[in-house]
Amino acid sequence: MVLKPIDFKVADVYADWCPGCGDFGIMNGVQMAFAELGLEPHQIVMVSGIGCSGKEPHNVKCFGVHTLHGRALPFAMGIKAANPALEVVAIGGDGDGLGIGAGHFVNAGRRDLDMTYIIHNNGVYGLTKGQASPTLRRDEKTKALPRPNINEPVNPIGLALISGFTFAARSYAYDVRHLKDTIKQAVQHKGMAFVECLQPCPTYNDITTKDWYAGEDRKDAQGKPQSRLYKLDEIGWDPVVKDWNEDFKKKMAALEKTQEWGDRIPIGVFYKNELEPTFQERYSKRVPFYLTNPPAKQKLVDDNGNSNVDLKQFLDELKTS
Amino acid sequence: MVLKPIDFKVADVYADWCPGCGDFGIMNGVQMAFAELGLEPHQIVMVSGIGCSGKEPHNVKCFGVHTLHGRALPFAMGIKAANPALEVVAIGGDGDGLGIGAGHFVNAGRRDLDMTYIIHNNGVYGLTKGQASPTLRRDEKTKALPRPNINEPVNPIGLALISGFTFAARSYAYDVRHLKDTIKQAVQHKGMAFVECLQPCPTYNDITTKDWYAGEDRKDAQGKPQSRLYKLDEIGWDPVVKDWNEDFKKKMAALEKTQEWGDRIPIGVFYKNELEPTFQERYSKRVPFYLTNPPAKQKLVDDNGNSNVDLKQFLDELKTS
Amino acid sequence: MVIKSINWMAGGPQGSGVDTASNVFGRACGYGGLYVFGRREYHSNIKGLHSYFHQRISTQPLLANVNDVNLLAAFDAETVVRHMNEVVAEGGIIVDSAQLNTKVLDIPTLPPEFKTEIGKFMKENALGETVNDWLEYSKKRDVHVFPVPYMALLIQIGKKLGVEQISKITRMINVLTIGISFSLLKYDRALGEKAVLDTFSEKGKIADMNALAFNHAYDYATETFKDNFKHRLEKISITEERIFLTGNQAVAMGKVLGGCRVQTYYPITPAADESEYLEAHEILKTSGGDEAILVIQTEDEIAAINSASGAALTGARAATSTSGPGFSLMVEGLSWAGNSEVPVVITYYQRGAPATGLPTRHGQADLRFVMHAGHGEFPRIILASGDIKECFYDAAKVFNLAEKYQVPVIHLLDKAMANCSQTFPVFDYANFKIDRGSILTEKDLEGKEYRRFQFTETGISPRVMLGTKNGVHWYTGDEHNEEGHISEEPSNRKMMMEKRMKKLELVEKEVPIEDKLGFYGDQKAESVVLSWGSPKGAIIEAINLLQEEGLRLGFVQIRMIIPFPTGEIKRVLEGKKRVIDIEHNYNGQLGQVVKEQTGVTPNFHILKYTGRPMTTTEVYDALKLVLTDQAAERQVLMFGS
Amino acid sequence: MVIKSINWMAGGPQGSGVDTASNVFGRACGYGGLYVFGRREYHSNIKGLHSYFHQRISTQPLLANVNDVNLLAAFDAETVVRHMNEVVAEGGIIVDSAQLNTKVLDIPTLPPEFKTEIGKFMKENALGETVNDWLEYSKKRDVHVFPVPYMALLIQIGKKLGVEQISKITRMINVLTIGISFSLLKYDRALGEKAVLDTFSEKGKIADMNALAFNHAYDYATETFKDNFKHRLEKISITEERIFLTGNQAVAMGKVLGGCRVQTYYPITPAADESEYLEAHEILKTSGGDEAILVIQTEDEIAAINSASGAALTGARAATSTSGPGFSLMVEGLSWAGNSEVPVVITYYQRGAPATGLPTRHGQADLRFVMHAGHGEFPRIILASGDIKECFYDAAKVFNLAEKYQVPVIHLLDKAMANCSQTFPVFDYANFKIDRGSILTEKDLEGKEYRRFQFTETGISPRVMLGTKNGVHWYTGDEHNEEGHISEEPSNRKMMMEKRMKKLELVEKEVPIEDKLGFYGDQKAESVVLSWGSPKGAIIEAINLLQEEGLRLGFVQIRMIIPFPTGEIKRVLEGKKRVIDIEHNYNGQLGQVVKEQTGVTPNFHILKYTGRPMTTTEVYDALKLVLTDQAAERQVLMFGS
Ligand SMILES: Cc1ncc(C[n+]2csc(CCOP(=O)(O)OP(=O)(O)O)c2C)c(N)n1
Ligand SMILES: Cc1ncc(C[n+]2csc(CCOP(=O)(O)OP(=O)(O)O)c2C)c(N)n1
Ligand code: SF4
Ligand code: SF4
Ligand SMILES: [Mg+2]
Ligand SMILES: [Mg+2]
Repeated sequence: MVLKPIDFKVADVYADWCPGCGDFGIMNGVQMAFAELGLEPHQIVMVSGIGCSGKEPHNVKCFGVHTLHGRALPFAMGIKAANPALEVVAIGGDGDGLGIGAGHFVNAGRRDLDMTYIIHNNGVYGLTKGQASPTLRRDEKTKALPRPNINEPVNPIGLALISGFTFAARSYAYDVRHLKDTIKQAVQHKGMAFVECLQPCPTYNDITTKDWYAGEDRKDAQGKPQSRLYKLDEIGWDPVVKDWNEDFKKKMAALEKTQEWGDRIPIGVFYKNELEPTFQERYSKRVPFYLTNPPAKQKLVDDNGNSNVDLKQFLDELKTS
Repeated sequence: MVLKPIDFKVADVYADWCPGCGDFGIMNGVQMAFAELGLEPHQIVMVSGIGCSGKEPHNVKCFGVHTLHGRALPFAMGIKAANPALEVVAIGGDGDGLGIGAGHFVNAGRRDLDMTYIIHNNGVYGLTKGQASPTLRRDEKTKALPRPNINEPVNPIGLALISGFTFAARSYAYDVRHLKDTIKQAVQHKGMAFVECLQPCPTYNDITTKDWYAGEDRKDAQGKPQSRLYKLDEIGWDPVVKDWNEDFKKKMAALEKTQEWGDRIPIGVFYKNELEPTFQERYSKRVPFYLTNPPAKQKLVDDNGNSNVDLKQFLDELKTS
Repeated sequence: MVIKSINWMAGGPQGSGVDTASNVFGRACGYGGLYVFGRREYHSNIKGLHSYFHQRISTQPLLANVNDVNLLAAFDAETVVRHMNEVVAEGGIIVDSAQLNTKVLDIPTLPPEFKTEIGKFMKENALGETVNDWLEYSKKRDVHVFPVPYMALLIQIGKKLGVEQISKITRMINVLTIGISFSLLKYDRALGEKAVLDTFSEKGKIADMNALAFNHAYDYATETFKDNFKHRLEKISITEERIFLTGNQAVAMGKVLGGCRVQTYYPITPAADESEYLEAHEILKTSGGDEAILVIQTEDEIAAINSASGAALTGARAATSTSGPGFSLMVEGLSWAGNSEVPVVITYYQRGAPATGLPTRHGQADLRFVMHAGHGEFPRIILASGDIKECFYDAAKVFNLAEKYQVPVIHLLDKAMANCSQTFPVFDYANFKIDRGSILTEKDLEGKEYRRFQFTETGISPRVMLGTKNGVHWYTGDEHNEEGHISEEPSNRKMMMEKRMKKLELVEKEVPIEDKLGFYGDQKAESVVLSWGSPKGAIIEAINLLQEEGLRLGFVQIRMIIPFPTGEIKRVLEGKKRVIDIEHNYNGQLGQVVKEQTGVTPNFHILKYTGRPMTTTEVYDALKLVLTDQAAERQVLMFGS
Repeated sequence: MVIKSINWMAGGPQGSGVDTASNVFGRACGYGGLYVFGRREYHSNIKGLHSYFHQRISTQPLLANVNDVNLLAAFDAETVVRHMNEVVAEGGIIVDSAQLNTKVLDIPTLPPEFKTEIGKFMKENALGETVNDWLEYSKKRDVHVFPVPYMALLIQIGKKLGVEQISKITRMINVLTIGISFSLLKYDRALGEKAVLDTFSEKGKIADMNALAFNHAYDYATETFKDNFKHRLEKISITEERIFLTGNQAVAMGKVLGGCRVQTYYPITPAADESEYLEAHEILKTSGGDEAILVIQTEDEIAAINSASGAALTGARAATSTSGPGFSLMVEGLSWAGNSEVPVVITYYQRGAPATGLPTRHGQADLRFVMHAGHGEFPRIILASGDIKECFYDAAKVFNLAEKYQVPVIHLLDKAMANCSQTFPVFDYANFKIDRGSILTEKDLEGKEYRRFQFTETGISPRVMLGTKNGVHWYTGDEHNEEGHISEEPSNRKMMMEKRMKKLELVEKEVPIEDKLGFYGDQKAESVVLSWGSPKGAIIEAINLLQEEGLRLGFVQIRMIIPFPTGEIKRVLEGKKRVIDIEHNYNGQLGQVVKEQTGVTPNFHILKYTGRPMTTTEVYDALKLVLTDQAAERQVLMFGS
């Protein structure tokens, strides 16, 4: 049975984002990606944090785990580690993932579980009414701020690269096609994949708006807006690390690309390395049956309803007589 | 009165690190640096997390705030922000700062308070008996580990650079002179300074030992050990960003330097940028008297013991009659 | 004394201006010398889901909200569906005539569980499927329906203004309904206009646009609705100065007054408004030199509490402000503050819980949690305010308590208080004393050896601020000796535990009784109500109503939770026939505490945990059942959508 | 029945092999058919600060520790200073003769507050300043002193071994003192040697070196100390199989038995040993296929609890293990698990608190905290084990409770239990049943519509694991409807709250009484002791001793804290003349809970909060004072350095 994006919609849940919110685009991108990947709803777990973005799983028909603010990754890690057969996609806001959740972000990179993390970068804390998120640039004053933002922004892709994510990409909420393709690649990537999704928040972010990304403020002679976004594909960017020798170089190049902002903003896959063994691979070396009989699937019990464990291995060490 | 390192010693506190622990070296380096900087004990606040390293403030005569595991930076931030005249030096373990405290680390960079943070990188959780810390390399199995480390290591200086620290350096616990100089530079630096201090833990880390750093395993023809450490100074490294144009380049170069490990390990200042306005400077733009009359020094009270605040500015907005 | 009031409600999608409308409405009433009590309800959502604001208006001071609605301004169809039955006989509903044919079950924002509910209601009452069918049902209950063609009116207004952009005019639906409302209520048009202009005063031309819309709608209604809607709002003339404010604002002002100079926070509903309000007013007017409150948005609540503690050590009065999820993350930091005797203040706004819970709704289910939060035993002071005025004074007082006794202080509030808005005579604060406790300066210390945690009679050791010359000392989260160095010695441990804990005895002794509890109603009555926090107003109003009917009742409001005023409460409760516990939680938490502390077991519980605050109406009804021996031991209140 | 025992203690700097020595000593005794109860004390330090291990040995099963020391093996001067007075008359002290001239106040590791204490002691007793002077004082109390030239002996041993490196031989001080000890106690040398060899069996040559050192010292002592040290350790012959283990190990084994397959943790004392032990034994032997426990060291405790919850949703039985500071960080996650009905297990080892507190010391001050931790109200089960055997079985049972009732379960332990070591007959576990509660599979779900939080009679909704075909569903930390989608509807909220909370009534009904409380001693006595957790053993032993003197006493050990077995406890306590609360905390927390729940107020408290566990000796003394009407209402115990 080949599923369509519509099969991933949830009938009786009203998607309560503001009109024009980029989250609609992201939701569509996710649903399309799942369909095109040939996945069925029960094979996928979407894990989210708290924020406008955090509500997304309720609008996608697959297992949804809407967790706590900043904690999507720890939950996702537990799910994936306990049942590596599941396709786990964690998502969340920029405040969620890079403010309160930054510690998990950094440490998730080191672990390299084979899953995907999508951050909705809208520059604000949407659901709490527009405070500065960690991606907002210094001195910028979005609508709801009483004072201009006093902090420097974090560089999400840069942070992912330094933290050991083996896939780092950026896409845009309103380029649903590109977003869908990017998410597909992230899910298919073997290893911990990060997607930064630029997401206009028409309600609170009056700086990096849809119009701004589209370049409505800079029209060419014909009056055509000059989009600020361009695709890495189009400049022949090759993000794939084919052997370890080129790894650092490619990482640095990707990092340099993240410096572009303002008039030209690249989207696409910045970096990809599948040479690195995943957590699953690392752990399987110790426990060879991990993938075939992961924790979630173990029997625990014998035919009489008793625990199937033989404690002899423990007891022998402890015996004094 | 010019103070000596000994004036920063604490008489009746026994420094309870293991014999040969690198923490002794770091303590000495800190005390020497304070003395040479011409500081007096009451001008300094040392803030630490929890770990072997976290005990350090008890052995240094200045204000000591030994906080919670992973929380040295938030405490330090509150202290420095409330009284910017204080010299605030935060210190802690690698588990403390890069495991449980990683989220604060990343976000401290963005804030760029003018203070110093020293991480004791010993590759292990010392005080809890030798588990892998976030800097331990993958597949390494130090003494106390039941299984080899399953995670990739974090790159402390790399993380500092990406997070916006404006000074990043590395030194070594047993090169007290170098360490002292490095700490001095960090304290003098205008902005958020990071020092990674390589610290052998003779009790639990049997991989990156003192002997290993000293190159006892690789002697030259004369039988002289070839130290793995070399000084950036000696190769004419110029970490200082003199104008914004060269900032990214210098950052990348520093990052590239962090890739060196194994046979040649650089120590010294990797990167330094004082062009970036500090939190203090940023905030002073809004509150011009911040540095002269910071929160810690405000009077609160009038001569009659009443609150000195006139609420008129609030009330006027709220009045209906 | 029954407080007569006119009750107006505006409802519509979040983001459609319900709040602004209500603010305008409330201010206009305030300008007319009237008292206002506003209750605000909204989803955890930015735009689209249902929100509403209930404004109760009276010539008398108001302490709480009621169930009744006299005039409902429905911005959309959902508002009709949700609130129609709250409108009393002879009340009115202003409705968009374009919505009359909307099928109720087609409203996209209704969740399935609510549809099931209304489906049942429709069936039981043989209601048709459109909004109009519903309104017909209302009309049978003698409710006036005022259909208004919102869009047509707005287009007229747009034409007058020369504005064509639809989005710009539709934003004015809110002001339009106020125009209609004030016309129906025959309220002074000029006051309405002034409220509109003042509310939008910082938005330039928008103010004028809205004023025009208001007037246009006022005229339209005056011309159109000639039927005799009997409710009236009349201005009166007063001389005293009054303010109209929310709980959040009261707390913010109280903090500034109390000397708070560092506020850390991580955004969370319903606490964040306080911090943003403070940041917007950061530079303070003082009788002395330049002062300002430094507001820091931290990366999480762990950083918030610990930065605040850090700041407190330097001598700045420091606070952080949060609600349940955030406080959960602060627990370890609280434990450190308790152990290190840090005078840090935590302003805690309870909301619907557990977990993310009902983030924008009300609750009082965190009492036991704050009492015991943190591993180990350490002293803390907990003050629970019961209304906006207490919010203000308590927010200032907590800093004195924190510094005097060198303990973390939790100021316990809730969503109902934070978000309600009320008129008050201007708060009197001229004589608010600042008591910083025992502090040693550079001079005091000269030639002395200072020990931060010196054992003393009272358990209080003189403080020295970080940075003070001659006063170098240490803090640690480990158990420590008098110097502040780690100590694992058993006898030192025992003395340190006792030093810290006995400070609470001093607090107990020194804090005046009126700060510990409030007593209302009839002290001698054989029944007494026990409560804390925001139910206060509704209880007092209900007691007064019952009193009129000859049903006598006392009410003890517990304001200081730790140290618990055990003796006083025992005295008040013992020997009573009925002890009635009223709270917004499931377990009757205060009742449990009272039982544990005093041995007195409340024999009636009136509880509510729907996320909506109790109204006077509900409390009155429930208490009446108790007093007339018709009540179950446990009544669970349900009013409010 | 007085349990006769020989009490041996080894003391020295942390890192000098005190633990290993004690393990060897205990094993050797175990090999001789003797029972062992070991108490371990150490600083939060890796090397250098004082640590000691008290091994109580008997032919009878032992439940607790005692004050007395019959033979003290002092590795260093500090051990003499700290423990000399614990050695009973006719007991002995093995001391390094090189330390005899050490000046006590020069010992660098003594903190100033302890020096003040001993200064006072020296003055009062006119003691000289050297270790020798101190020992002279002991001798006056009839204590034998056995000075041994540690270094000289070690050098002889080194020579025999051909090892010159000083550091390699000094490491054997510990084994040396065991040789001396066993010789003095006339214990079977072969068993000692076997224990040495077994303990070092994985270290190759080192085992032999140590065996030689042991024998050398044994011989030395046999030749040197001819004075008649009267204490004897004699092996007996037994047939049953016994194990010698710590609380940490018992918990780990129990978990595996109970089906735990994911354990997350962040290192913390005294919990981490359990996780490391599990990781070292990760591949399990089962009667079925391949199974293993996945142990994950997370970046912090927040990740630990939330990863464990995530794992639990997939169907893996999952747990996390921590102590106070870590649990403080888990509070928000706990609240989520409660709200989402996640069967996650938290193993909580209490230690000295607040904050970092006394990280390696004992405490029971987190009872109220775990009961109320988390904002809002949600069901949780709390089980508190009282000894190592209960640790084992409870660690398995908690997973059944968690899955059956779909609630987070807290298994409450403490440092005293975690770190004590004891001999037991091998645990019987063959019939341990696994009860996974109500789970639906792909097949069950075919063609059906699944709702994760379906309202049911009991409040329990059948579970479906993430990944199950036909069973897609949602979780959220917000309040939710039956599907698991966010819902802010008041009536849904009410039903969901009640659905969740009423599960506790079911637990209360279904859990057998013996899992809720233990009753010991004389049920009919007019006095009853109330306690929980690790004091159990000391209380039972003390009661037995008092019984022998004709002082009758009952003891109720509360094992299930939530849901609280109110009815049962009330029945046991009501009408008693004396209700004596015994706990390791300041406030008498269990006493408070009992008062709140049952209305019965304990009238005596025996409390200890020095970070050291109660001994039978202490409890006996304190209870005797109570029973003979000589006790204050509150006795605070102080034994132990
Ligand atoms: C522990 C905790 N702190 C604070 C909050 C309040 N909160 C809810 S959403 C949110 C921020 C949302 O911002 P972001 O993560 O950027 O998501 P967005 O709404 O922009 O999609 C916050 C702080 C919370 N739910 N939990
Ligand atoms: C919240 C919390 N979790 C865990 C601990 C236990 N703990 C004490 S020290 C430590 C780690 C120390 O490692 P590191 O930070 O690297 O410092 P080091 O001892 O190596 O200097 C841990 C996990 C704690 N004190 N608090
Ligand atoms: S506030 Fe912003 S992010 Fe949130 S739903 Fe509205 S537009 Fe989207
Ligand atoms: S364990 Fe390691 S880090 Fe800690 S004191 Fe010993 S040597 Fe130093
Ligand atoms: Mg955001
Ligand atoms: Mg470390």
